[in-house]
Amino acid sequence: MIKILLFAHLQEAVGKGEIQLEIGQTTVEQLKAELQQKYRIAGLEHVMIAINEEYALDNSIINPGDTVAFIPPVSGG
Amino acid sequence: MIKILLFAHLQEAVGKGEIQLEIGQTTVEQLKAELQQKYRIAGLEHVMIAINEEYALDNSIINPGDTVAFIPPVSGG
Amino acid sequence: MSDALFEIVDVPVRIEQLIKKVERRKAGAITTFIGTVREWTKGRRTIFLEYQAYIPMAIKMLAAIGEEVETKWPETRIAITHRIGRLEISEIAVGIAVSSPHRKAAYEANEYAIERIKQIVPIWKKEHWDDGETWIGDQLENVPYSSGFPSVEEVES
Amino acid sequence: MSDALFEIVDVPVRIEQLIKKVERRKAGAITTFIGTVREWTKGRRTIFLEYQAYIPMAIKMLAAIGEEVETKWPETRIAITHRIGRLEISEIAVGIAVSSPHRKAAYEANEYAIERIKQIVPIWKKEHWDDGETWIGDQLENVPYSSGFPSVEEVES
Repeated sequence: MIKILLFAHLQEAVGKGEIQLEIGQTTVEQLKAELQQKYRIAGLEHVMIAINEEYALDNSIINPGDTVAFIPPVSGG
Repeated sequence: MIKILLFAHLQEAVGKGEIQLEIGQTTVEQLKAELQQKYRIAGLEHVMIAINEEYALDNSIINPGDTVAFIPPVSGG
Repeated sequence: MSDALFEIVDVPVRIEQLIKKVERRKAGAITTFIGTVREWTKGRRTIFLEYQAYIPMAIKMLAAIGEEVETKWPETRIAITHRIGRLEISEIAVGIAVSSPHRKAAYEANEYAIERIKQIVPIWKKEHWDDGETWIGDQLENVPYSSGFPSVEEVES
Repeated sequence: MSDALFEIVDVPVRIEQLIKKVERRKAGAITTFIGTVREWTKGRRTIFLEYQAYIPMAIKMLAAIGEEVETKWPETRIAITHRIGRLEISEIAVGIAVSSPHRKAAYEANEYAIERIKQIVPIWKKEHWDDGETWIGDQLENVPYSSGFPSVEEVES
């Protein structure tokens, strides 16, 4: 199982800030594709992924137990 | 009569912050020379002059009634 | 606000408290940057803002910016507090304080920090206008990204 | 401290009070510069400082810098307070606050103001070291003047 965190417009689009997914080892790219299909979220290509609070690349490996955050373009400051 | 204001090391060199001089119309250059001689102050070439709170040039005219400030290199901030 | 140098808070940012965190006897200059909620943006009126953060990661990223700063400008010390939740016009969203023996580094490091915050810290702003609301994406004024976001290479550089 | 934008005071400089003077609903950025008394300068230890000013002219010159700033960066507002008298280590000698709709101008205008203060405002600093004391002349770090002082042409430019 992996824990997925959603923020800003993604959180509103999906209707919640946290999702539990029952999947095995995967990659950032695969996970993005899965979520894009499942929740019909547009514009995920501009969304960064953090695995366990560290920015990740498209081919980074996600293991069961990881926390994966979907990080839309930030606008703090 | 003109009023002369002295600051920082000039004030300490002369021993007071204010001098009244009984002279008629003069120029910045002449006044500097006069004070240099009278009080034996060194380094007046690095000192700016303000007439009535405005920076002046060497050939600026000083009239009786003016307040003339001797302004050593500043070090505020 | 606590004593921590890098904080996400949901209470007003106190600038004098922030300054205290970076004061040192060897510092001769302290710069602060205060980002406030502006009423007008490109002709559109903001009623209030709402900030959301991925808090633990945001704090880590603020600390990472602190490390970058203290590497680039060795004698500086920096503290950053970002507020989240609802903010009214003129309230402080972010405060950055940098102390340094000399002023040049204090200005440069401070400006660098706010640019980096806008690049890598997971915080989002929702604008509430009088005619609608929206989450704001990339709002960098000076750094153009073709994707609207820095690449990981840039983030990790 | 009063409500005046440009002040010479003989009491502690309060930064939050200074910031209040430049806050505006259209400002999104406020920068402050705080010049504090540094303990060590080039290996020499300062015990305390003493500042003297030609007060009426110093206030006029601060206001002149304010006009320069608001001409060069049209949407900014600036406030400056300089303290005189005896100051201990870490106390604030000068505070500068600049507000602006955008941050770039707030940084630039602020840095410009401190440079100008060091050029044209009739204020003098006496260093009291553990082994002596002296009035400090030109201490500009970045702007070399052959005479140790800006010419009137530069002052009036």
